[in-house]
Amino acid sequence: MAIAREAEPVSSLREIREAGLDRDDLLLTYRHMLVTRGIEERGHILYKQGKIPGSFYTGRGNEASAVGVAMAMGPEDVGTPLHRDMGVHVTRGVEPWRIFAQYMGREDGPTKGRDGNVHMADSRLGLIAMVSHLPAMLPVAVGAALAFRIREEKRVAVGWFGEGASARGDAHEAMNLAGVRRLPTVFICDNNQWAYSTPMHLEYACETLADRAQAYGFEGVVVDGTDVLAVYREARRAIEKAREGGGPTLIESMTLRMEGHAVHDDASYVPKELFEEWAKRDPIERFRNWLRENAEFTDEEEEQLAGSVKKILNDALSRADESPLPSPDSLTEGVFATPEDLDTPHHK
Amino acid sequence: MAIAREAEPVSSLREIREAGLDRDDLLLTYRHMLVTRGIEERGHILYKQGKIPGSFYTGRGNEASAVGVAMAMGPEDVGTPLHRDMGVHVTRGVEPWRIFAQYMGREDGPTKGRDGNVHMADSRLGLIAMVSHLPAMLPVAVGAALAFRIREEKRVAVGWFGEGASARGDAHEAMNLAGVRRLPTVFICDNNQWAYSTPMHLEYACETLADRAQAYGFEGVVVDGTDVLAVYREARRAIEKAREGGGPTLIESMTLRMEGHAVHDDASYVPKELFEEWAKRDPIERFRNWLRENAEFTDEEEEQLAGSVKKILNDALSRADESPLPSPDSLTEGVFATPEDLDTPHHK
Amino acid sequence: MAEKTYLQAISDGLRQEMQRDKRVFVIGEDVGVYGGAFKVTLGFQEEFGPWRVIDAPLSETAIVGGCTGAAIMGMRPVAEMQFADFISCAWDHLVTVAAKQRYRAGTPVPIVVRLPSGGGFSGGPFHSQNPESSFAHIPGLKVVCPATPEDAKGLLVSAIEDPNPVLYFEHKHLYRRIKAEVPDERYLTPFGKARVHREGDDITVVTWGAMVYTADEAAKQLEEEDLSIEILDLRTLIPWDRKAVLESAKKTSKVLVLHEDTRTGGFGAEIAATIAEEAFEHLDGPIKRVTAPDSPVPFSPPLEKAYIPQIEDVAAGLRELAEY
Amino acid sequence: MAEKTYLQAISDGLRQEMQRDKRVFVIGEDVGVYGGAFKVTLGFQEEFGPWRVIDAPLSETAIVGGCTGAAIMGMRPVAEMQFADFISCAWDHLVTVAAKQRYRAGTPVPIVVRLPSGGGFSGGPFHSQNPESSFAHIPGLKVVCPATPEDAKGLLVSAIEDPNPVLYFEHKHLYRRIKAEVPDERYLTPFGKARVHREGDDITVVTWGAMVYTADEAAKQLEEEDLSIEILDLRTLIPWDRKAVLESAKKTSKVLVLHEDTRTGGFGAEIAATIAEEAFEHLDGPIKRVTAPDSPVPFSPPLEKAYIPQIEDVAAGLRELAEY
Ligand SMILES: Cc1ncc(C[n+]2csc(CCOP(=O)(O)OP(=O)(O)O)c2C)c(N)n1
Ligand SMILES: Cc1ncc(C[n+]2csc(CCOP(=O)(O)OP(=O)(O)O)c2C)c(N)n1
Ligand SMILES: [Mg+2]
Ligand SMILES: [Mg+2]
Repeated sequence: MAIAREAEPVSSLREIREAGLDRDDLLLTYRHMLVTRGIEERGHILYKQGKIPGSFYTGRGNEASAVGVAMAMGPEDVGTPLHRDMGVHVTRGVEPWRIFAQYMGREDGPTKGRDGNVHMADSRLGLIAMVSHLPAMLPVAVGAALAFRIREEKRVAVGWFGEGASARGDAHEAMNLAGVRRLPTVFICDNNQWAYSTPMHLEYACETLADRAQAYGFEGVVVDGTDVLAVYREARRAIEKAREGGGPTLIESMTLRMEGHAVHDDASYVPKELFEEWAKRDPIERFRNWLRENAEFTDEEEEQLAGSVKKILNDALSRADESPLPSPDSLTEGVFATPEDLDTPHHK
Repeated sequence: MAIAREAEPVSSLREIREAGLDRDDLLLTYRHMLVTRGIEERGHILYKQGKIPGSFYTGRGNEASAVGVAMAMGPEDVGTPLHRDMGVHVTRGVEPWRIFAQYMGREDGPTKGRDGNVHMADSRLGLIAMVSHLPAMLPVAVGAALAFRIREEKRVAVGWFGEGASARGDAHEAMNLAGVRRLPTVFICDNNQWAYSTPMHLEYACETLADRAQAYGFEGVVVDGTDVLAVYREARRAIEKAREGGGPTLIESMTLRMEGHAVHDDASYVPKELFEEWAKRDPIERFRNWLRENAEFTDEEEEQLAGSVKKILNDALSRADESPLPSPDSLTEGVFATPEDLDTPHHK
Repeated sequence: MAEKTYLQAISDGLRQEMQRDKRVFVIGEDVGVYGGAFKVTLGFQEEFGPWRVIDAPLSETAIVGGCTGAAIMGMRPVAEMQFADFISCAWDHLVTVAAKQRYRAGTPVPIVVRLPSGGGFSGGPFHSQNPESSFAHIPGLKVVCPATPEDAKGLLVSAIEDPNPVLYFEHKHLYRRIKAEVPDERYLTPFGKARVHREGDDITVVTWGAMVYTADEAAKQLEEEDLSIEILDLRTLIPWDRKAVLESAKKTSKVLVLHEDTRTGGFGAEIAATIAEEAFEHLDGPIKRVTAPDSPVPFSPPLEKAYIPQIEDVAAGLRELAEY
Repeated sequence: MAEKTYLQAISDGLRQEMQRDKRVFVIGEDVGVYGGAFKVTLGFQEEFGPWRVIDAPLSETAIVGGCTGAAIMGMRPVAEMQFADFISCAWDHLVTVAAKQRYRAGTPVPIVVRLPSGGGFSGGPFHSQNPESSFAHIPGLKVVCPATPEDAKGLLVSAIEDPNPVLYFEHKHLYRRIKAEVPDERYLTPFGKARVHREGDDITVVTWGAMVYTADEAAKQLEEEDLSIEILDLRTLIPWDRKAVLESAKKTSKVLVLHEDTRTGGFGAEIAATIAEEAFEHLDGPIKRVTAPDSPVPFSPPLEKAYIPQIEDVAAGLRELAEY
């Protein structure tokens, strides 16, 4: 007996226009998805070339979900995206070369080499850098929403978590506080069916995770995370509801993690058929087809887009590669903040 | 839209006999409730006399809930009762004099003066001593159930928590693990409407806490915690279900905390009418009336019972008062366990 | 100036900051209607409203983690733990997120967590602890332990102004026992500057919090034995005033480190180790530590008394050093 | 006897205990089907079944807290943290429940938590930490840090047999790098007995875990400079072998304490403080600490290299002491 609502696919250009995206926005969305996948594919190559230290994670299969939610956020909204959510950073405007620099531990990565992978965020773009510990950023997202509520600002905080991380206490405390105080928060559960090697049924025993919203007194929605427009529409609804004082929403976005947990993992524990089934629902393919069928997306447009994305990525790679490694002299800089560090748009 | 089941009151002697209690059991139940209240009332006096160091907590109003659940447990079942659950200790058979010794920090208290109040348990009676941190004992209860499951024993672990403590991550992690693995656990939420000075609606935003069971894939039940027989019946059902492999149940037992959070607290933040309303539902009064109406409980029986309880408590008080304070020389004894410490029924 | 208890100084300091700076808000269990378990925020909700004095659910991670989020969005949150002991429930957040966010991601986390700590009232193992050392080991956190009403206010103001996560330990045994003049106006007591609680020449005692007074009583006893004891009140553990400690050690050549927390791995070890490394040639005797033993805090009065360092324990330690 | 990696020694030791004692079970994230992030339990689920090799939800508190409950009911649980860093999520349980239950309530908690720790692979701030000092400060917990394959097995067996909560830190940088002969039969390496990794007369290095090998390389360098270095591998921090350390300090009169964890409040401080208190008159020089600096563990290779004590850092420290 599921209690969450299941979202329908988006049927037409008109419907999505009503939800807030015109044709240009749709092409932009598609572009963000291409850039997202491109960054991670290039990253993977860099990793194999030995240019990326440590491990390497991708969000293949999650591009629609990440970009869809980010497209629905307002410029003043904030969020705490995770390791499968590169699309959020891309959509919010982080420059791809800085991501490559981050991957490679260079001085110009957002963390200046102090942290790796997608453990980064540009706070000027309203994002807060994730930590490894999952889902430790959810209470932080709720705290951001609390600030908005105290100041009576019409802003919304978006917090991400995986279906695996749903089992941790932090998820509970964060959603409970948001529910009790009806804080302007939207919780996005990236349900990619696996937590490392652990399948869903060993992480939770309810029918859908969106059902948990009920335990916190707000609404839950399940959405097909390979359908960027459905994700966008549901995220938009939830964000605008929160903005207007309607309290939190929990959106469970269903996908499949299309690669291993990280590059070292061949995911042999995932049934092959599952990969095959979900490969047919590749979010980029799917959206391209939709655009062709519903928005007269032409071959020329597509070629042009692909070309410009390719160029951006190539340029980004070279630029990142010119970024120096951090100097060992900077090792202990910034363990403590100085008052000047608070001169950011957010801290003021 | 509540999803948990609401339990009906118990209507007749026959019904409760079918649930497992004969007349002698009922009188024993009543006696446990009297002893429970008596211990706490005497404790309060001791406290005012300056004989109890630190602070002092009681569970007035929760006697039915605590005793009802404990009566439903089998001898091999285990539990982690809390600060309002003196009735569990009494029902499982801890000697009242040892409780007074505990209150007064004496050598013969179950913790030998190392801890105070009801932070104690006799592990030979299947109880595990609570810590202050709420609800830190829930994962422990689930772990006990895990041991039973691994060894394929037909035993059940009962874990208590307050409606306030439901907000903490530990509650979530424990119930989630129990649900995922269908462990033989029964969760008892003592919902006494207040967490110190904080009312329910600032602790959770769902309709009933029993509804949360759904988030973990098991059944939730709301029961009137002033009705010892209804509590017993629901606890018994849940425990036997768990014993037979049916997985966990969450029972929310509704009461009102009839005194302050602890003796220093006058509870002036609780509306007077609320106290008045719930005073009419005093669990002991209520059960006495039921016994009179349904079980031919006589004046003589009552007097005899009251007399024997009084005697037990008086004797207990004197015996406890003879117990010495612990010697400072024992200060650091037992920080670490020795192998011999494992020679308990449970550790083997 | 008016005479105030340590508790009143904290309360007044906090109120003043909230009056002055709308970004400051308070969140914790029972801090609103009830005014907090120790009544530090009594009347605050009437004055500042329910959204600046927030009764939180029983959720330490949500409380402290929420503060981090609010701080990043420009607020200056002050969380109250009902007892310092319960900060264990927010350990992960503080250590994982708050402590490292500036270093990793350039995002400062200006939060204050108020922690009523310490024993002496039969609070038992979970209402008496002094967990400051655990946090002092984590790079990125600041740790503050005022001993006087004046410092209690001034360090709280500095904590709120500091751009980092600050753990502010307020010792419960000082709350109503210690009274002194406290300036009415706003002032900042700087972090990392020890206070010379008592000047002396023969032996240095390095300590903080409630133990300052225990040391003082012991010093008075020894004064009668013609021993002159210097007492340094560290005030803050992170940062701590290495310079003052090393200078005093060089002056007296003998040091006793005193704390209420347990011994092994307590912050006293850091102080002793630093002296052993940096003032080695000035020492005329072993560096002595007087601390609680390595056990939980027991409930029963005779045990608790044996547990918490007493005046006699300090005096005995000082005599031993004197005779060395 | 066969030559085994450190990782293999842990794995084999654990398997042997599980074969021998049905009460031993393993629980953790991805320990079953996947065999654990580092494959320590590879093949265990096939051998022991899904109820003795339990793939847990992502819930560190439930995992470790669950172990406590199971232990009290007579099991001998071995929890695996995917990385030692994540133990922060079970801090409250360990400190509040597991550490104090024996003292308070007489209930022993015989659990083992396996903690893959340490840096050296650009794991970044959350996959490289050495949180042993934090736990060593908490009375009631034991802390184990094997450096050799032989000890890895023997200390694991002792940990499982110990009636207390044991934090078993296995250093990831030793997993596949360090190989040595490991006895096939079951044996217990006792807690609290340091291992003399290298005998020497001029300076004592006290260390543990991966740093034993760093110290060894430094000692080799200094041998060429005619300095004879003694290296004590503590093996266990709680309990730690004070006697061996004090004796070696008395013998060499100069001590360098080395650890990979950060400096302030690290366990090295405890060792130095103890020496300063108890072997003071035998010292011919300051007690030196070589440690990571007080910062999170950085990701980028040049930073991480500067962060983790290197052979050169230890050699420089030893030379300084020698010249003193
Ligand atoms: C508290 C914590 N424990 C363990 C880990 C190790 N770990 C990293 S990712 C992961 C699986 C996460 O699963 P999920 O939340 O579903 O996210 P996904 O990786 O599938 O996107 C685990 C166990 C962690 N990051 N944090
Ligand atoms: C983790 C934690 N934080 C704070 C406290 C302080 N505290 C003690 S009891 C209490 C209220 C508990 O409310 P509830 O769970 O409803 O239990 P009740 O006392 O009402 O039976 C609080 C906040 C605590 N014990 N544990
Ligand atoms: Mg997942
Ligand atoms: Mg309550």
